[in-house]
Amino acid sequence: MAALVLALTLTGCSGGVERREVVVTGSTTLLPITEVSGEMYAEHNEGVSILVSGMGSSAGIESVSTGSSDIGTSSRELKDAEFELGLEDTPVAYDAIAVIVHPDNPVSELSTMEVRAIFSGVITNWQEVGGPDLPIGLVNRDEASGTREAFSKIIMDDAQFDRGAVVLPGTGQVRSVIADIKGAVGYISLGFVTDDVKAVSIDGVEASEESVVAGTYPVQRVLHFFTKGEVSDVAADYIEYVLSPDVQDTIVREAGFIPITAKDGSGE
Amino acid sequence: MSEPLKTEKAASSSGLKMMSRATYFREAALKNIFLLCAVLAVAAVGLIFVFTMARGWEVVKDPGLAAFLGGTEWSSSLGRFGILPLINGTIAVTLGALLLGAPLAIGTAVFLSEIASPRMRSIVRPAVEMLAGVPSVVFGFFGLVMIRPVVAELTGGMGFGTLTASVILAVMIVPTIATLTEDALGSVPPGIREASYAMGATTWQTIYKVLLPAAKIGIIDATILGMGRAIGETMAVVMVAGNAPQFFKGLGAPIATITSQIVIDMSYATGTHKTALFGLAIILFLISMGLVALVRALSRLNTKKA
Amino acid sequence: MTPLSGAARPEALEGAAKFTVRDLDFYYGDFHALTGMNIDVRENSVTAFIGPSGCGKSTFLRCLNRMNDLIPGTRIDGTITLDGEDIYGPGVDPVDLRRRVGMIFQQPNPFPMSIYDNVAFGPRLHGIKKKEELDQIVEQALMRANLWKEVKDIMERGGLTLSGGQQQRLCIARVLAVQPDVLLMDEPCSAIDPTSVQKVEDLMAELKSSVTIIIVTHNMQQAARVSDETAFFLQERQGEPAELIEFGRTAEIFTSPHDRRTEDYITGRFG
Amino acid sequence: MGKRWANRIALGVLWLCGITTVLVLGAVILYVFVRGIGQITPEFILTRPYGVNAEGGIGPTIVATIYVTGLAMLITTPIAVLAAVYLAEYAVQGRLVNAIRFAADTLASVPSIVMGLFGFAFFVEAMGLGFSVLSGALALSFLMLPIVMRATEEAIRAVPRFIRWGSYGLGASKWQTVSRIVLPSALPRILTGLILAMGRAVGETAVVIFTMGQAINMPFTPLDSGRSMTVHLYTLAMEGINMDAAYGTALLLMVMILFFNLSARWLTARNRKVKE
Repeated sequence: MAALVLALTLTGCSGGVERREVVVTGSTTLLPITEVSGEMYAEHNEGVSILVSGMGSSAGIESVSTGSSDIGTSSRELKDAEFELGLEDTPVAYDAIAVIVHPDNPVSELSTMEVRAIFSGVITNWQEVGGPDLPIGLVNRDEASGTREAFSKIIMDDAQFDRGAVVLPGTGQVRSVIADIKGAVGYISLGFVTDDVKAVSIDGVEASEESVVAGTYPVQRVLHFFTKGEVSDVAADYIEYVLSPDVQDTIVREAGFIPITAKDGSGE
Repeated sequence: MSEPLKTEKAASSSGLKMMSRATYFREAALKNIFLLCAVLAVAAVGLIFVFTMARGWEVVKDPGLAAFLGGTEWSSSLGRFGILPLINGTIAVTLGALLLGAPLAIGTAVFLSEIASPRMRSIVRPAVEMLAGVPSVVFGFFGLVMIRPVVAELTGGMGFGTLTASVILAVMIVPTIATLTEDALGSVPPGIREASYAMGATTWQTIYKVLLPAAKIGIIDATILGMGRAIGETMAVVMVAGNAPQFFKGLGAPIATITSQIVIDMSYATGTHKTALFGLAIILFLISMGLVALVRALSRLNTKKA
Repeated sequence: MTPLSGAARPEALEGAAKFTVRDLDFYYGDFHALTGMNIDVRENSVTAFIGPSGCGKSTFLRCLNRMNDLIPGTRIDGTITLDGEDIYGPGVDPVDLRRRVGMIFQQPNPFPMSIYDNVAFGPRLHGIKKKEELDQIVEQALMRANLWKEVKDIMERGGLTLSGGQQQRLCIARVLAVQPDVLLMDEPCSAIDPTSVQKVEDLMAELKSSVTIIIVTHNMQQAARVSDETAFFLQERQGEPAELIEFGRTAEIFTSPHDRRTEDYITGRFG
Repeated sequence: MGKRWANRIALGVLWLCGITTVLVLGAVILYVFVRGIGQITPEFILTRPYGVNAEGGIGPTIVATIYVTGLAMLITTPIAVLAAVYLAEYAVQGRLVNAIRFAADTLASVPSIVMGLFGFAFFVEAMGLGFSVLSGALALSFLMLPIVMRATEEAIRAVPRFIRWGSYGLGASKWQTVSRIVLPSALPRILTGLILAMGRAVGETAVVIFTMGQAINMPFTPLDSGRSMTVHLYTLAMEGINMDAAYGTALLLMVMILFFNLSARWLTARNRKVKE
């Protein structure tokens, strides 16, 4: 019943190959890639529309598995339960998560353990990590965020986030609040780090594209496209387009992600 | 002595027409169509209740009524859906809004009804009305970019939290309370005012000792409805409250309300989590219905007394 | 021939009875407003209802075209016949009744539309659509209401732009346009200026050759001036139903009333 | 002496209240105006957002907003007006009327987020309309119903009784009286109510976000999804990615709301003049 209802909710439920519509649902992290590449793809291919919505990775995985969407985008790996859905994985980019602080904050290096202690509320003053006597202002993402999920998995391990952290549902907000407030700390995708904030090194490794591709930067993840079963021609063509240099070297880079093709490139 | 006279008249008019069946049916049908439309309003409320209920009642099974209503932790990753921190947040934010907003609104209403010159009134009243029309996202946006940094300075925190949310909500409930209070003051018979002035009372004494007591129930109604608005307000709160489902820790500390938690969670909730969100909606629905019932009971009391 | 009960025993008069009211009692919910009304209203005459405020004159008047039907919870006992037919009989269409028994109210109540549309409203309601026909009806009605000269060049102006007295005559024209047999006038002159009162009174004298007129008035001089017959209503005690005390030729009521209470009222002992 | 001073101070405070209210509105409008006016170009209004930072215009969100509001209006108006006609002209005080009024009051005070969740559960999922303009419009119509109903009922009640009597006295039937005299007389006030309800719908976020969806899309059929201006503003502000566009969107929203408000005021003023 629920599945039927869900299937009715979106247009992409008929499964025919003639469709000129690709429904892409999922992680907000991937929106910069999917929205822009979708627009460009539609521009090049008359009559095709790529319908993109960002509802979180979980929703993306759920909707591609119920057939509501052609492509589910996710900024996290599949959970155990989701492996049974029989989804096909196409990695499209790297995303590294930077821990950011106010530019004037003298602290510029933290260990994974320190970051964990800060975000779980054990360390509450910068003094405790070698900074000034300044209370730490925690900025967290909402639980729908794939970034939070990744950060939680990579950094937090079993520790719980401090419940008193400010929860903001958008990367830009996190960045602008931290740019504004001296004692604040938060995390955003490396691609969104600007000069307004400072990304600290983690475990001695600078948060940079090189360290990500090299695999040394600890807080990183892979962004995925998930599909299920037979994919319509348009959708398959669109995925191919996303993996092409046209997208990887322009859109993905402009969005601050690291192209999935960068690794092979650096190997050559 | 007169007697009823023969009806020799018939030439000029052909007697009374029976109501034609067509007319009768048309009028009756129309009446029933109107009734149907009116009943739709009832049906709408019923439908809302039934559907939120249908989606949310299972909170009594999982996480269980006690864990839902009595739980002190709201965390979807841990599968804990206790609403006490959210209720606590809603109360904190609403109280703050009432403390700031109600005096301002009632003062504005008194100003409009008793003091302002027609010219002043023609400026203030439209302002109040337009304030009511400003979309809540715009208020939220304004709070985010203007009020939050100020509060951050004041409290030394990040500016997301109870105080910022209260300030924004206070502004948002001003029109509701002010308009209804002005109505209440307007329905105080003018004779009472004149009598008070005639006895040598100052304007303020007349307002304080005569008008406000006379309009008391109306003002309470207004405040209750303003409170309802504050409890139900969503977008503006999400944008400035900080959305941390924790118990009140100070004016500058982030907090989450019932409504803000729904918005934050709705985009990704599944299973029990989603059920719990609909459970929150049921609670909001019951609160607003309870407040309406309270206001109606109060006004009935008022008419009885009068 | 039913013998009359109650106080109202009109003298035998010439002419056919337009309205015949027998043993009428009227209730607003639990409140018994009128009791034991018996009256014959003669065709092509002017009948005046007088009495102190709140004595049920207007309520009674509104029984005659079933306007009281519009107030929920009202109830009526007894019979009222118009040309011998029971107007409260089963299946009688109050809408058609009201077309035949027109009504003028205390407050002039032109509709918020042009003068022409005000007068044409009734005929249009009853299915007349042709422009020439409507023009003719409107002109005639306005002429009969002595308003034609004043408004013939401003027919498209709003009815509400006229003076109070003109508005009242417009309302009369509006009623005349549906060619009623009877005209009920509920204190038609109490809200207009004295010059206009004169015009409306003259109008009544002209109209009565073709229309039966019943007028409720507070003004005894007016009743004496315009009416052929007069009925005196009185509610003797608060909370009790009002009664029809006396009904007869106007000249007689005003010069030699049979009832003490009528005399008291006319000589000014009641409000 | 003390009495005079108390009076002066108290009146001063009341003045302050009145002025504060105006200033708050002024501050909101001015701030949004100053920061947003630079954004408003034909391109901003007409084109669609593109790119990582949602640059470009907000065209589709304007279309979606107007579309969903207009559709909601079409759904609400007949029902609300006829319901008000029933309450004002036909209803006899009693339990049913009491229930209807209680329901209307409750409907008016149901938080919009509840309306949003309900709309999602009922229109989007159970009725299978999906995230669409139609779902959004239906959910919005629930929100507007009590507003329009109340405005219409008050408008109808404000039509003087004696004007009705005039019509009945001419042998008009109830429906003829209502349709030819009462409703036309009440029309300006009904329109005012409708306009204010539309303003409310345009500014609504929590309802449409869960019923019309959030994807930026130019809707054509009522079954297409779309993102309203309010949702766009919310997203921009919360994502913090393109604050300039956020200011521009906020300004356009305010302009639309002000337009609705001012036209309602104008209508009321004009109506008053005609009556005098």
